[in-house]
Amino acid sequence: MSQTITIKAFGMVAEKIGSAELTLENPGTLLALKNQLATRFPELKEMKFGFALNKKMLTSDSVIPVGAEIALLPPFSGG
Amino acid sequence: MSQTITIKAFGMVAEKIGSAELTLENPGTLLALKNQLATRFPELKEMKFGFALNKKMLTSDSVIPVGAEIALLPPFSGG
Amino acid sequence: MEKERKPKNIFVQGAISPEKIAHSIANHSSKTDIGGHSIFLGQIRADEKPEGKVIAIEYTAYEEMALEKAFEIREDIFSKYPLTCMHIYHSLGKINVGEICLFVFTSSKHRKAAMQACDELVERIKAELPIWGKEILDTEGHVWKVNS
Amino acid sequence: MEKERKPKNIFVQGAISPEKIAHSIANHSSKTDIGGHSIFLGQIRADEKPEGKVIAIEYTAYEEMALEKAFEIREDIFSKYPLTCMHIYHSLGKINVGEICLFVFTSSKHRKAAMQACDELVERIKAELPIWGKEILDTEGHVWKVNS
Repeated sequence: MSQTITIKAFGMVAEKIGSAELTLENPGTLLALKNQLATRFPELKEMKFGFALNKKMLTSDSVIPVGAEIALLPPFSGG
Repeated sequence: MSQTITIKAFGMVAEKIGSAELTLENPGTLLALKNQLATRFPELKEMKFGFALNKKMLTSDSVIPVGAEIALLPPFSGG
Repeated sequence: MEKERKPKNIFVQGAISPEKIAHSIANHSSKTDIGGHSIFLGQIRADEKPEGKVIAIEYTAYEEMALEKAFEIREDIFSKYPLTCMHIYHSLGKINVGEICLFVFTSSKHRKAAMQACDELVERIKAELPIWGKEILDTEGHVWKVNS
Repeated sequence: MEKERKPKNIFVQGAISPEKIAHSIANHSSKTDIGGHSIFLGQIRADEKPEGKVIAIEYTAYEEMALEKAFEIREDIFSKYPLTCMHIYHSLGKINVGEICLFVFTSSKHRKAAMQACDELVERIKAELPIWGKEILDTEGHVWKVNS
């Protein structure tokens, strides 16, 4: 079974990292993913954004299941 | 100078008295007018309605000026 | 100098068409300081009364007084909320069930002012304008509408 | 048995036309238990930013998540207010100043439910749907919209 996860970035975050979609090895937890992203994209450190796991907002650290879709969501500005 | 006043009736009141407009001798005050109307149209006694003098709602007894337009206004039901 | 506002006619003979509403919305596209529009529409309901079912409402008004009062309400609301535009249209005559008889339209930079002003306008129109609705029934009788 | 509701698409490519709004209103004339409609429209404002003047907003969304969330909000509002109908439309892509990018439409027997539900829907759409607006400036730059 594949251990990769899909990262989707939106709005200002997608603009900063220069890509809307990435495939990564599953780092196991949200905290590990955050660290990995911070190393790879230092410009994210100054940005405010949240995470969604399989389309649900995450409010605390979580285990990332196999094949998960993690979205990086800057503050919403619809309407 | 004419001492008549114009009475305008609307909605349910106009329906009851069978007329939308009347010309009367000025009875002098709102209270006198109320008594006169009650005598002439006994069916008005059971109805709830207010008065406007020259297009302003009256909340207490008032002197009726020469040539006034008095409106008999059942509860509003616009909208 | 602030523009002096004068009483405007709010009465429309017959029902208010969706096309009129679309036209009114489209007229605001050149006002690029507007961020939000709030609209309320009153529609004639087929209410069941003990005396029969409502098929239409026939509206009459003490028009001169209603226009003076509508102007007063307009001025109050304009002084209370930072609005860009405000429009009020009320039908006169016979309006069938399913048709629109009231169209209240407020616009402002930020949404809250438009929404609150629209809400307050509708309340005041119903409570303060000398307008009467005669509910026409399918039994050929009628009852006088009562606002709750 | 209550009708089961399914997620509906709320997204519209490009601006929302006044004709679409008129059409949506007209579609409700056969629902004769409706007494009031409340509508909110979001319009693109020509805001002045330090970096330039806004000439358009380009909207993108995490569409699958937005539709799931919109469905959840819809269900919440339907269970909270006695509504007959509820419609939400949000633009995607580039919308020019003066054009409509959000159309929220609620209908109920009595006006209060429609008005309160509309107000609450707009708040929740702005706060909870993963949608982003990129404000295009007349200086050829852009800034990311921030909801207040």
